Amino acid sequence: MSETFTKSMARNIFYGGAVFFFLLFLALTFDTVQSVPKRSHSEGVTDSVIRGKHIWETRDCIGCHTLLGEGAYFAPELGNVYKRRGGEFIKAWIRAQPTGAPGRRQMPQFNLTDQQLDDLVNFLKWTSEINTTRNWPPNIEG
Amino acid sequence: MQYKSQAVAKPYFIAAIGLFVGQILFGLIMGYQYVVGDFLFPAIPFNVARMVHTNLLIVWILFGFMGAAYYLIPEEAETELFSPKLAWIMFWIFLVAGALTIVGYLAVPYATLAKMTGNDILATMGREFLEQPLPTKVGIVIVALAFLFNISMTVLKGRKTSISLVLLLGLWGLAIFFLFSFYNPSNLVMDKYFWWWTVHLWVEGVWELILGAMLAFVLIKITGVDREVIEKWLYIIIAMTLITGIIGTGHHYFWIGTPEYWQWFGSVFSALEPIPFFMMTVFAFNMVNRRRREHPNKAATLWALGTSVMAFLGAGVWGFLHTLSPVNFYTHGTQITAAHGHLSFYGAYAMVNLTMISYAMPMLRGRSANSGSAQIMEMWSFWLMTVSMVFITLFLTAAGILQIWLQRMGTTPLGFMAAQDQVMLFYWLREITGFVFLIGLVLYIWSFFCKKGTAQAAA
Amino acid sequence: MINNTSTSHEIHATPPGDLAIWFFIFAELLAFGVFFVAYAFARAHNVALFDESQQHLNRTSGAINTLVLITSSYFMVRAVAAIKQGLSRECARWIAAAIGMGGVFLVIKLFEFHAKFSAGISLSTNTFYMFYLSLTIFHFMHVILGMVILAAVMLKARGGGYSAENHTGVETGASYWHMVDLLWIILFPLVYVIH
Amino acid sequence: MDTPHKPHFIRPCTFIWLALMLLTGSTYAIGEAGLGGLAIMLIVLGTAALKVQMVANYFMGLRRTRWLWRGIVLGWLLLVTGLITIAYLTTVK
Repeated sequence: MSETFTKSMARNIFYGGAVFFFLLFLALTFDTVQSVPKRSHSEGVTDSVIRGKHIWETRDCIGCHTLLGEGAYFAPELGNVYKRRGGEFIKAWIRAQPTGAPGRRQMPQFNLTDQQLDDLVNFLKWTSEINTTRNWPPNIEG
Repeated sequence: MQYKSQAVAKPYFIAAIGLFVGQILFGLIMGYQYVVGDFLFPAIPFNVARMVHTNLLIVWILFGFMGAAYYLIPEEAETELFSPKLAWIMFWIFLVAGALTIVGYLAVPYATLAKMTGNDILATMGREFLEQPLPTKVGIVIVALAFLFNISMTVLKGRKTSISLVLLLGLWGLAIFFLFSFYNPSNLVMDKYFWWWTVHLWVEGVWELILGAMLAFVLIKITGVDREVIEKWLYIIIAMTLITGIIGTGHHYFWIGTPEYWQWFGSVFSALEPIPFFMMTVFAFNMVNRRRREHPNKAATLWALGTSVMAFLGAGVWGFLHTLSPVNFYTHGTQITAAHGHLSFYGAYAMVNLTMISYAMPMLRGRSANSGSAQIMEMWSFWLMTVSMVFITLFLTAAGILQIWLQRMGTTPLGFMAAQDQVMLFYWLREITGFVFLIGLVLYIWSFFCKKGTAQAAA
Repeated sequence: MINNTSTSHEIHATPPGDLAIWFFIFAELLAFGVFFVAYAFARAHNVALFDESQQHLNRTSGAINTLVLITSSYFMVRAVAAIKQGLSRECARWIAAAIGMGGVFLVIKLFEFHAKFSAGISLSTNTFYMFYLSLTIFHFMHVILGMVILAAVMLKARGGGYSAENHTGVETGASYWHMVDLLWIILFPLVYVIH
Repeated sequence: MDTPHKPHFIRPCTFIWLALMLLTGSTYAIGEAGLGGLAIMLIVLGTAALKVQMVANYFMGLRRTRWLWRGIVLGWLLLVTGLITIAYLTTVK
């Protein structure tokens, strides 16, 4: 028997393997979607939190900060900032930007209203309560 | 060049290189902001520069993919492109839309841009890499569909080779998974979960099919190895890619509030993700060693081999470094991620586009290869860019390790900014290396204008 | 060595079937292998939980399923032997028997899953059940995939698509099916018995 | 290419099948008896390894191929069972 290694079999394995593992991925996704509400306390996603997420997005915060470790690595992690600093500090900090300290990294002034600041803080508070595995990040510094 | 309509690839390649230059310039701005924080503030805040840097990367790589498809598909299908005119129209739409988006980022505050472009109707903006305003996102879908229609029709009326089927599959996947960028649930965990369906299933899924098809095409052309052999290895490699890469998405689901089993699924499958990249390296070198012809375009051969090696290093090795969840617990969201991102994007997707351009551009300009001196210049640019990118990666890795040590280990961790101050040296080194990269890129562009002299006649 | 499942005693350069399937088989062995080892180390971190939870598994159905898969594998050996003598019909019948045993496996496994799910057990119950369900569902899907492959081979065999000279397809399907069996042979003692 | 094929009352692969069935039975019996501990664990794992080799060499037909292929499966088996054993040993004081 000579060596057999055919293109059609290689192709079948590609298609079969891709479909197979995508189905497995869908099955796992199904389970994940079922369990996310509990792990993330989705009952806490109030209108204010939703508005806060919108503020977070439209100011492109992710362009400097990380949130649960995803984003840019130029500025501190904010997934746990509520636990690290508290709501009042966050609001005061955002109002005080930019610091203007020469040579230091600067955060823009976004001119947020009190309502918007409260919404953003509520979003960050809810985010800090998401049940992440092993309570990531490793410590309060993020 | 065998078919007249392949010529539409040329503007796509030129645009790709032009945007690549823009990407690098903004990268240098950001690199400088890492060391001198208030550089260009408030004119170009870091988040804007980063948006421009990453979006230009995506757009130029898409231009490269489209150009590659317009060049490759007619030759594989052995027929003229279905509609060169449509390809030209889409070129201008995509270029203008891309340019307007970048101008929008730079000219108005992001929140204003969001308001202007209807983000309140369907909020999709402000998520990493998917920052584009709604009209741009819709435009990408339209351009992608018109493009897919064009090349699919070409394949349908011509010869259907495995390479063009794989390429088509990759490009269709690209368009389909982009649709998840329109889905933005209000629950952040769900948002992040499906955000990866675009991002991960692109770069560690369907883009690898495109990469494999492009590399296989160039290898067939420059080595003259039997198509059957190359195509069956292509299938095996991309099969491994999807077998490991689809569930490998789990390595992004470690710490974002998703169930704990992803620790295991993500770690196990993504640990196997280097295998297809390793196979690709072995495959590329094997084919070149078994070559049946001496193609005059030595530079393209160098790029093809370089892609296979650097993709393995950047995506395979640097990915594996931090993909196991006990390691990722510490490295997640640090400069380690940035290091991996740079080497893998350059090694896999930037380089495969440059490979394709290196092979196809001389053909599009009526010769089978550039003159010896132009090729030597191009090879210099290869080494300058590649070596400097390796060093950028090494410096960022060092910065990341130090950052983790200071900020995440030990009993008295430093705050984020205090830790950043401690790793400043590596950011300086990275920025200097970035300029070397820019020199390599300038040299690369210069090689196109090098005197024709002894250019090889068209094949 | 008495050998009547093959027509010759020569040493082959490549394993039976299309070499392409062997890339797939080795990738699967690797993935399962890592999972098995991960199970063992996860258990080492939490012996009490694993040993306690293991008590609630249905060892009898696991053992019966082992016998079922081994027998199914054996039928595939007979199918390959048949086609090597050019007996297409007989080959197709053996494959049908192998698929049938695969079906028996699935039914028994479904009863087992049903019992667990109706007891409220899920992937997130604890680490042991995470592994138990992940490994067995992952394997379960492989059984289905194997049956699909065997069904395709059977249809072609029934239509006379293979012969004594050309039967790579049968060997390819058989090789994959044996792998599914082989994995269960480790999975059963590891998850159901060893404590 | 057909060599004349001698009729046997029972085929070798049938012996292998019977052996596999019996070994499964023994593993099941150990499980039902509730036996545990290092020695039992080694016996059960060894039985599984033996069965894997039987399947690989006789059912899959690797015994008639180059050592490379048998080596890959055997190497995989030794690695996996070896690591499982090491993991088990870390729990035995």
